[in-house]
Amino acid sequence: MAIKDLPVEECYIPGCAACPGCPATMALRVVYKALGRNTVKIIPACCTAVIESLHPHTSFDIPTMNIAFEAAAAGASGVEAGFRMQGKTDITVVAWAGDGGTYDIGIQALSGALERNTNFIYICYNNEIYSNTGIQRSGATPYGAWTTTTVTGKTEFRKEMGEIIQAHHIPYAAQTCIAYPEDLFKKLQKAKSIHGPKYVEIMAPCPPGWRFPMEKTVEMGTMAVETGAWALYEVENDKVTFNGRSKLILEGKIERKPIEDWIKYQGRFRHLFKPKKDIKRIKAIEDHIDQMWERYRKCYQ
Amino acid sequence: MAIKDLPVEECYIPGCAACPGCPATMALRVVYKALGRNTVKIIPACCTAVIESLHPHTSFDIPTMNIAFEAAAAGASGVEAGFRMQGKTDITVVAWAGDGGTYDIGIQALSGALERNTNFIYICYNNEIYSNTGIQRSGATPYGAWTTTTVTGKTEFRKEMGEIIQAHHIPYAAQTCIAYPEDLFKKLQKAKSIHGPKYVEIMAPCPPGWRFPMEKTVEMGTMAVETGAWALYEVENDKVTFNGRSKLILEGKIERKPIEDWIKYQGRFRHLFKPKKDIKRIKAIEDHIDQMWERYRKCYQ
Amino acid sequence: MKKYDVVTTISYPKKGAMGKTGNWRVFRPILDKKKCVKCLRCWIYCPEATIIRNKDDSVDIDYVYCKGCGICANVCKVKAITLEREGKKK
Amino acid sequence: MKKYDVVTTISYPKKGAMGKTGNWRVFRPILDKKKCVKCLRCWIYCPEATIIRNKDDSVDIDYVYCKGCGICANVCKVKAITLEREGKKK
Amino acid sequence: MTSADLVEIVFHGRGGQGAVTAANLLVAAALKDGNKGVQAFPFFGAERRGAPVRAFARISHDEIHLRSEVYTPDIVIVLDESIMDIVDVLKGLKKNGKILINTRAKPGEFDFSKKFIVATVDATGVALKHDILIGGMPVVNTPILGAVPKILNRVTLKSIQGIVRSKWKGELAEQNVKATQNAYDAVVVKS
Amino acid sequence: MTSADLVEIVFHGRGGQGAVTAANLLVAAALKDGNKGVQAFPFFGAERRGAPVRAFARISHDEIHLRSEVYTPDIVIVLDESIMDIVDVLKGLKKNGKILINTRAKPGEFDFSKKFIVATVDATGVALKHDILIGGMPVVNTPILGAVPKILNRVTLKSIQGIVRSKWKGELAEQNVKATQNAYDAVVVKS
Amino acid sequence: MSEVMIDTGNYIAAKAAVLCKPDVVAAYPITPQTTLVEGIAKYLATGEYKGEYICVESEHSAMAACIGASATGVRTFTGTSSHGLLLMHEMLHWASLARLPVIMCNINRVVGPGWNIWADENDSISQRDTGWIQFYCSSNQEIFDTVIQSFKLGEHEKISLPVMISYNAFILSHTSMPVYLTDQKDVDAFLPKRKPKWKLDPDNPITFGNIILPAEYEKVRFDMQKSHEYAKKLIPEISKEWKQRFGRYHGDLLEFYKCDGADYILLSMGAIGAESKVAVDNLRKEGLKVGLARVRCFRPFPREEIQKLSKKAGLIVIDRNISPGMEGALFTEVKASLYGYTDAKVYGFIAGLGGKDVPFGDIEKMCKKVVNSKAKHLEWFGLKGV
Amino acid sequence: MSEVMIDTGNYIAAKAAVLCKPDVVAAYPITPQTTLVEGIAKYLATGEYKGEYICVESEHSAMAACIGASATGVRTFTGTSSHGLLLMHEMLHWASLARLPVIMCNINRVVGPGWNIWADENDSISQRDTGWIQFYCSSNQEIFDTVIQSFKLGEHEKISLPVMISYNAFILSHTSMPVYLTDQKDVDAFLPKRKPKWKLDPDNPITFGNIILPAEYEKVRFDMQKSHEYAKKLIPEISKEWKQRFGRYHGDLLEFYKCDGADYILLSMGAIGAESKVAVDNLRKEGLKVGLARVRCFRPFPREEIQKLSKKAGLIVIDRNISPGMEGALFTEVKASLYGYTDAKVYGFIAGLGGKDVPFGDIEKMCKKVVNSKAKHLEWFGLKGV
Ligand SMILES: Cc1ncc(C[n+]2csc(CCOP(=O)(O)OP(=O)(O)O)c2C)c(N)n1
Ligand SMILES: Cc1ncc(C[n+]2csc(CCOP(=O)(O)OP(=O)(O)O)c2C)c(N)n1
Ligand code: SF4
Ligand code: SF4
Ligand code: SF4
Ligand code: SF4
Ligand code: SF4
Ligand code: SF4
Ligand SMILES: [Mg+2]
Ligand SMILES: [Mg+2]
Repeated sequence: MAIKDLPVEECYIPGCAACPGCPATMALRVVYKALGRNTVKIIPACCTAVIESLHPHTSFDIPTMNIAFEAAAAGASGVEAGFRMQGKTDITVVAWAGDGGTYDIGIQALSGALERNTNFIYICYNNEIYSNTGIQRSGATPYGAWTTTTVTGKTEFRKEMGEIIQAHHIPYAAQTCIAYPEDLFKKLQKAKSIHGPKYVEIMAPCPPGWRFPMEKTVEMGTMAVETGAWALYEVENDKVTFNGRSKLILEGKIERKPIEDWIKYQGRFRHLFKPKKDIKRIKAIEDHIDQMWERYRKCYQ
Repeated sequence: MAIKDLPVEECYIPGCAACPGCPATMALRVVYKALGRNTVKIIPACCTAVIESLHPHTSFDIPTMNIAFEAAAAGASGVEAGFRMQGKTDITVVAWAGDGGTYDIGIQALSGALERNTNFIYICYNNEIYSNTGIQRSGATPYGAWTTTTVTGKTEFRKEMGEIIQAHHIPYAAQTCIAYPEDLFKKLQKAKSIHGPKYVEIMAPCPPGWRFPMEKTVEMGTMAVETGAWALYEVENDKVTFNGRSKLILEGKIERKPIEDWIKYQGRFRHLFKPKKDIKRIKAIEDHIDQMWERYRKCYQ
Repeated sequence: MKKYDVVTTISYPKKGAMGKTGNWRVFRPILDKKKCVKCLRCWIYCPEATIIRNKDDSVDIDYVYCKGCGICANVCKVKAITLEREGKKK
Repeated sequence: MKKYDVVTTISYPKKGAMGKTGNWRVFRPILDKKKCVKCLRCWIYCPEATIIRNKDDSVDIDYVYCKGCGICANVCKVKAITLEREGKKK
Repeated sequence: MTSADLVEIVFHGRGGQGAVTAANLLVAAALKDGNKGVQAFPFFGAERRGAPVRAFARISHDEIHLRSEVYTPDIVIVLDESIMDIVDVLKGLKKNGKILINTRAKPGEFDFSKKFIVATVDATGVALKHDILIGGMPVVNTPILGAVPKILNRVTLKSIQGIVRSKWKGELAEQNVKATQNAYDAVVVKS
Repeated sequence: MTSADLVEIVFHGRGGQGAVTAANLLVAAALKDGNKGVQAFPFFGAERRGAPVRAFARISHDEIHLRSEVYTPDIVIVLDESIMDIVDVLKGLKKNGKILINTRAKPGEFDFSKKFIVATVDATGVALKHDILIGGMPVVNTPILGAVPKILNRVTLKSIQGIVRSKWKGELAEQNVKATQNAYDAVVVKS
Repeated sequence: MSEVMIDTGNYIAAKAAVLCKPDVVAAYPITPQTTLVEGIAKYLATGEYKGEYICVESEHSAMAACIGASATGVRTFTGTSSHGLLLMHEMLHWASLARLPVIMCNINRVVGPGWNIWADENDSISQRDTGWIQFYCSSNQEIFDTVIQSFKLGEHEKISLPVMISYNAFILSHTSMPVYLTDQKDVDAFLPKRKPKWKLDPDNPITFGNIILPAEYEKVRFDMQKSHEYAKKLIPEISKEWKQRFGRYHGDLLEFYKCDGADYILLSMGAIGAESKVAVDNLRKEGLKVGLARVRCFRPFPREEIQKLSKKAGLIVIDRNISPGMEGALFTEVKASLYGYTDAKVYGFIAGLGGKDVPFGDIEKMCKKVVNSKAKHLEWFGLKGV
Repeated sequence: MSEVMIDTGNYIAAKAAVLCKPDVVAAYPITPQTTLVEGIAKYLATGEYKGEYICVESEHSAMAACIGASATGVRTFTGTSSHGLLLMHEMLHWASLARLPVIMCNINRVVGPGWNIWADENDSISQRDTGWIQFYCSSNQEIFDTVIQSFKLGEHEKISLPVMISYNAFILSHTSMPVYLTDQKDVDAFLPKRKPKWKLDPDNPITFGNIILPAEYEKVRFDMQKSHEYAKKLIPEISKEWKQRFGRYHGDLLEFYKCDGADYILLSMGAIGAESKVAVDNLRKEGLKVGLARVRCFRPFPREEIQKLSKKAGLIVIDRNISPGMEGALFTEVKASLYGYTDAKVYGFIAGLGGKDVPFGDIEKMCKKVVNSKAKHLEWFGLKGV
């Protein structure tokens, strides 16, 4: 699949409230292309609740319901049941949430919806922070990163949401990244074609949140994958397949790039380089990624 | 370690409100023996909140705080911090919750506490139902089991909490069972000796909930392990070790017993045997356990 | 035990917090000391802590609180404990 | 589009729901059609959907809403898009 | 002070014996018998197997507005005589009140038979005879209901049996029906 | 109708230009200069890079009880002149009100200079000159404050510079201080 | 005549709900609501209930799922109690501001800690500011009738608001009483199909609930208030229609009992409201002119009806709740309603907190205290040992 | 003289909290509270705050963690707003019934949907039945002083209750104003070490919060009420002590402004309470005898103080909240307090819902409507297009 093959039709309408260079709208465009108009979206509090723009207008051209921060997946269970009871089983029900709404405050509703087999797609766009509220730590924030609530760098490692999701043994789960629109598109199309709960997580580098220039969103995504900080893979009924670069890394066909290559371009890691390079913490990050790949190799190869 | 080696001292006081044959009190006695008096316990709504008996009396001889159903782990984070700020770092902080309070309504607080590295032991006694409210389905209820909310048998498989916990990469996690008090004792002692978040889950067959005679609690636990429906293992810093019978099963040294041997003694599965044997559903249960062991073998051997 | 001077739900440890739960018993476990091999299985599995472990690892039953679940009888491998229907009068 | 008769927060799709966001622009992407190889990278990556994909896969820029993030210029491998500081008057 | 025709009943039993079911069946029968106002309710708490439990019933010709507990019953029904050692079953029983006990003893053997009208029936024996068992234990709550019409003319045995038939099916129902008849025939009332 | 000595100011800029910081620094300086009552606050909404933003300041000799928005400013400060094409910066400006604009143009070039007192200063140029840049972009919010004392005698350049020094450290502070001085010297006021 | 069913309040509520054919029920168990949910589960197993029953993992999610389902235009129902209701708090606001007519039974139970499963109305009274319509029932028949009526009310085009039907823990939820049922076809005839005011619909891609500016939000609140005001008219209409169709009637916003010529009128709710009838009977027999106005509907608050009452008699208010730092909520709102309108005497009692039984004898004593001019402005009745 | 700090309400609150040396802070971010939490995080990074800051995963857990920490006997603090507060609802009840003096700032923000981050007091007013003491501040100085005072109040042995300090979104939370600080040593001297009424302690193995029977639970409620009543005495004492020590004073339960000889007294809260002073100044200049009694403390409700006021003047109440189906909560409770006590005229206005600005001119108009006898009993002020 090439970029050219992606549909022209847009359900995202220009002129919204997103920051320039926003990864969320970048992803949303592709998501809408993959899912089509017969889709209903539930979104909890997150940047997207601002992005959609002010009442009485909206920048989204598919029906969208905002719901409380912790309630996206539960709301989706209700929406799905509501449509099903009306015989409208062709509508794709999507919950679209940030990492905060997924890893932290929304994990319970999500875990519940997966367990009770709700037929929906849960999409997490992961910018590794609470960006809507002005950059606080989330469960997805990586070790060492500055946020307004981790002023000297986060002291814990991020949750491995991918593994947590896999432990739920749902029919389809995938990790992708805004820098790979074809990958994103394919994964969502596949998710759409499968019955039951699906989970897709999109790595979404956020310029103001990570402190990089707004034109670099795509590069930051590419580097996340190339350094191995983020892996592209999909899981169908417990069968794991790595994709693209990540597959090559898994198979040892290419080396993953050093993590420094990525984090040094992000203001949120500045304190690891200035005034003095914090070798210990950088190594801790590197080691942690190594361990992750070791696990991947052990179970998924 | 033999039974004789377990301490005589009791922090559980006879004359409480538990049903005769209760697995929770059976486990609690051993837990208290393992942790000793310098322990503080937080319990959410669950049978234990009844077991402890009526105000102004209590059947527990260690300080115990009841907290809302979904809040055990969060409460524990607070308790731990409170003691630490007073320099009382020798107190073991324990959250003790049922499977409902762990798999379902409490999973968010739990996941959060694990991510933020709270130094505590979270113990889940898993009787596979909401027993305190009169036997409703929980995320831990196995496929096919009757409860008052799954009148014809549950249609979903239970959450694999053990795997979800492992995905959190905490320093120590373990599964044990009331039928193996030495195993339980050892695991809790080990948990106590490790800093950071620890998780221990105890299989706890419940006579009224599972509909078996009250003298059979221990046998039901043994059979859970021998049929492989439940595995005894521990995970230290991502290293998994299987214990006892489960180790032998993992290593293929013994066959796990057919699941029928266990479920046919439980009234909650009666509809799978009467009026006609429901071979399909029994096989589904059997297959599911097979898959689980396959996964275990793949990653943990 | 210090009593706190505050009107909220503070409770203090007490034996028989729910009363003499031995009253709930329908079956009564009877121990035959002669058969007992002091394996302590009944002691560790009793959900009520009503099997008393003596210094010499012999056991006794606390009938005031024993709820009569029968687990002790069931786990005893030498059948040193048997169950008897409770009589009209204790 | 049907309008619902209810006083709650119902909103309807609109181009420029936040106004003419082209006004936010500090830098202006300038497309050199001659250099363009129609790879459509700028189109798919533009976070604003303000790269217009024409029938022939050539592209145009919708300056009314383009926020000037510069991503299109950055992802164009043939440098067919360049950024210019916005002038005093548009 | 409430409606003069109101009858208030307290059931005593053990967790697992079905005192609440007994109260429910009784008032359902009473309704059939033209008592327009009926109520049945448990004492509100966690019921544990073997532990003493209580249930309540009210029967009246008019709609019952009462929502409070029964403090001064007209009738006490004891499903398990051993409960009498640990619970004061006579508490609040009205002067000239009646007490029906599942026992092999005769009314006169109870010293309170001087103060109250005592009725006795061996409901356990009846249950065993009709093979009404759950988990090997005799079920006494339906049999004992059969004795009630003898001390309370507001409910007929027929209605009780009708309710039993609507609650259970086939063989089981008939066994229970027979048991009620048996208990009805066997009850000894002494005033 | 409020206290006569109250001065109300509106700042216009773009997200990322630091209009709120400017308002905060200004009132901190005003406080130093003996204005006991001061206030600074943003227009309350999500600030996006490049999008028009507003901030407000109030300066008074007495405690300020006002909590409402500024509707009729005495002074308007425009950090980015291009904003004037899309926002009506003169909205509510009092008769004889003042407007300070970051521009290379002279006051007379603005047609509203007939109605209002217009002051202009090339704060962007000043910033570039003193190398006050963030991410390659000139920072204009501190420089332009240097021009304020010329149109508002309630705040002194000295206090503004003092506040700048307490907010930043070392080299950066000095560059900023110099920039304020520069702007102060360069501003052109026409009434 | 219609069929009589004798069962507990919870099973009756389940029966009523199922007759209304909700498309989606999402609920989470909590004592003493469990048997209500179990009732629905049973009807599902027997096929009598044909909708979807979503077993959620918390009450917060139960309400979220109901909101999601309701937003697709279908009929929804749920039930909870006490801590479950408290955990829903955020979503209660959500449902009402979204104007979604979720219908919910709440079994009034004490709020912990300590744990206490008995009757007390603090749980639902604490929700008085969430925008929900609130009924309090005093018999199983009223539960049955009110559940069905509530669907008509909440889904009415001029209302479009969620409705909470509260009844006391155990005293009603677990007490069997005879109830006259309404046939399915009669319920169908009484209850129009829901016509949603808005819905999620790919053919009409609206966005619900995005950012709304102050002036517009204010209108949302005002419209909500207008609907509450309208409900005060509609509730009596629905009660009347119900009475005409089925012959049963429990009052409108208030239920009056022996109020004619009363010197004092008792205002009470829930189970105490029923028990009060016994007290009134007894007091009347003793020659004391006391009547009862049982408060069926607490939201919208029956201001005008209470004003009317106060023209005739003094008022005695019993609250099974307390707003700490103030007083009983009914007492407060009654007085607020009357202020500047009458100078009728109004006395308040707090009774039955924590599930303490409030038998008719106690109610009589309260009334007598008032009648004999021995009552204080506000009193905690029967409090011992403090 | 003490140091002046010029900063936003949130940073001022953080500063005050840190001066009180809470051992544990557990909080979750929400606009517009975030800068408060960030303030604490910064003080933690600089070492000025030496306690533990628990980054929880939700507000429900934030309050649960504060409860857990407080139960070990230490001092705790948190902050939230709007939906965060609503999500805490269950745990708010928990903290108060457990008698744990958790101190919390709440930044009053509109409740959604739709999303709206501006000022409106429905969030905290909806918590009026949870047992918390509630303050409403109208300046950054008052925030600073009230946070410190609240620790003394909540932890007082006769109180032992949690305290909520509310202030308006943005209007205070994000507005910089000069504030006189109190030195650390002075705060230390003012604020005694917490002496917990009960605590988790291996040497004293109590169980907290198990099942409690009705009669005992009723006592728990009564004692709570007694403490609220006592707080009405203690709050003025603490204010007085504060004034004596530091010379600053914002009123007791109410703050009076130009009430002498007033024909009408305005009752308002929060930011409107400050803006009202400007309105009163202006009205007085015009010769209208209007004063202001700003409600600082809503729980316990200042019943007696308002009764006293009503003897002198008619009352004009402005509510930035509404209890749908009733009216503004302040209006209700004022009238309830006065019922049977006076026949003073009382008028209500609802204004500023959804964060709509309420400038002094509007307040003047409301007052003039009353003075000129053109006011209705209750009016939504300035509502357009409905
Ligand atoms: C109960 C509740 N708590 C807190 C908030 C405030 N809040 C809104 S969005 C948000 C952060 C969202 O983070 P994430 O889910 O990662 O989405 P992002 O903003 O990064 O897009 C927070 C904390 C809220 N709306 N509701
Ligand atoms: C918010 C809330 N919802 C529901 C309940 C009711 N409730 C109390 S305990 C319980 C079930 C507990 O199940 P589990 O955690 O498995 O413990 P068990 O009863 O089996 O011991 C439920 C549903 C509650 N107390 N709080
Ligand atoms: S903060 Fe990040 S995710 Fe949010 S709108 Fe801006 S760029 Fe997008
Ligand atoms: S229901 Fe089960 S877990 Fe609960 S007290 Fe009884 S035996 Fe124990
Ligand atoms: S019967 Fe049960 S309770 Fe009694 S001693 Fe044996 S095991 Fe313990
Ligand atoms: S289990 Fe049997 S042998 Fe072992 S100690 Fe008990 S009674 Fe003795
Ligand atoms: S500058 Fe940014 S918004 Fe404008 S067209 Fe290019 S990518 Fe799109
Ligand atoms: S990225 Fe460059 S080459 Fe590709 S379509 Fe855009 S302008 Fe043309
Ligand atoms: Mg995020
Ligand atoms: Mg359980």
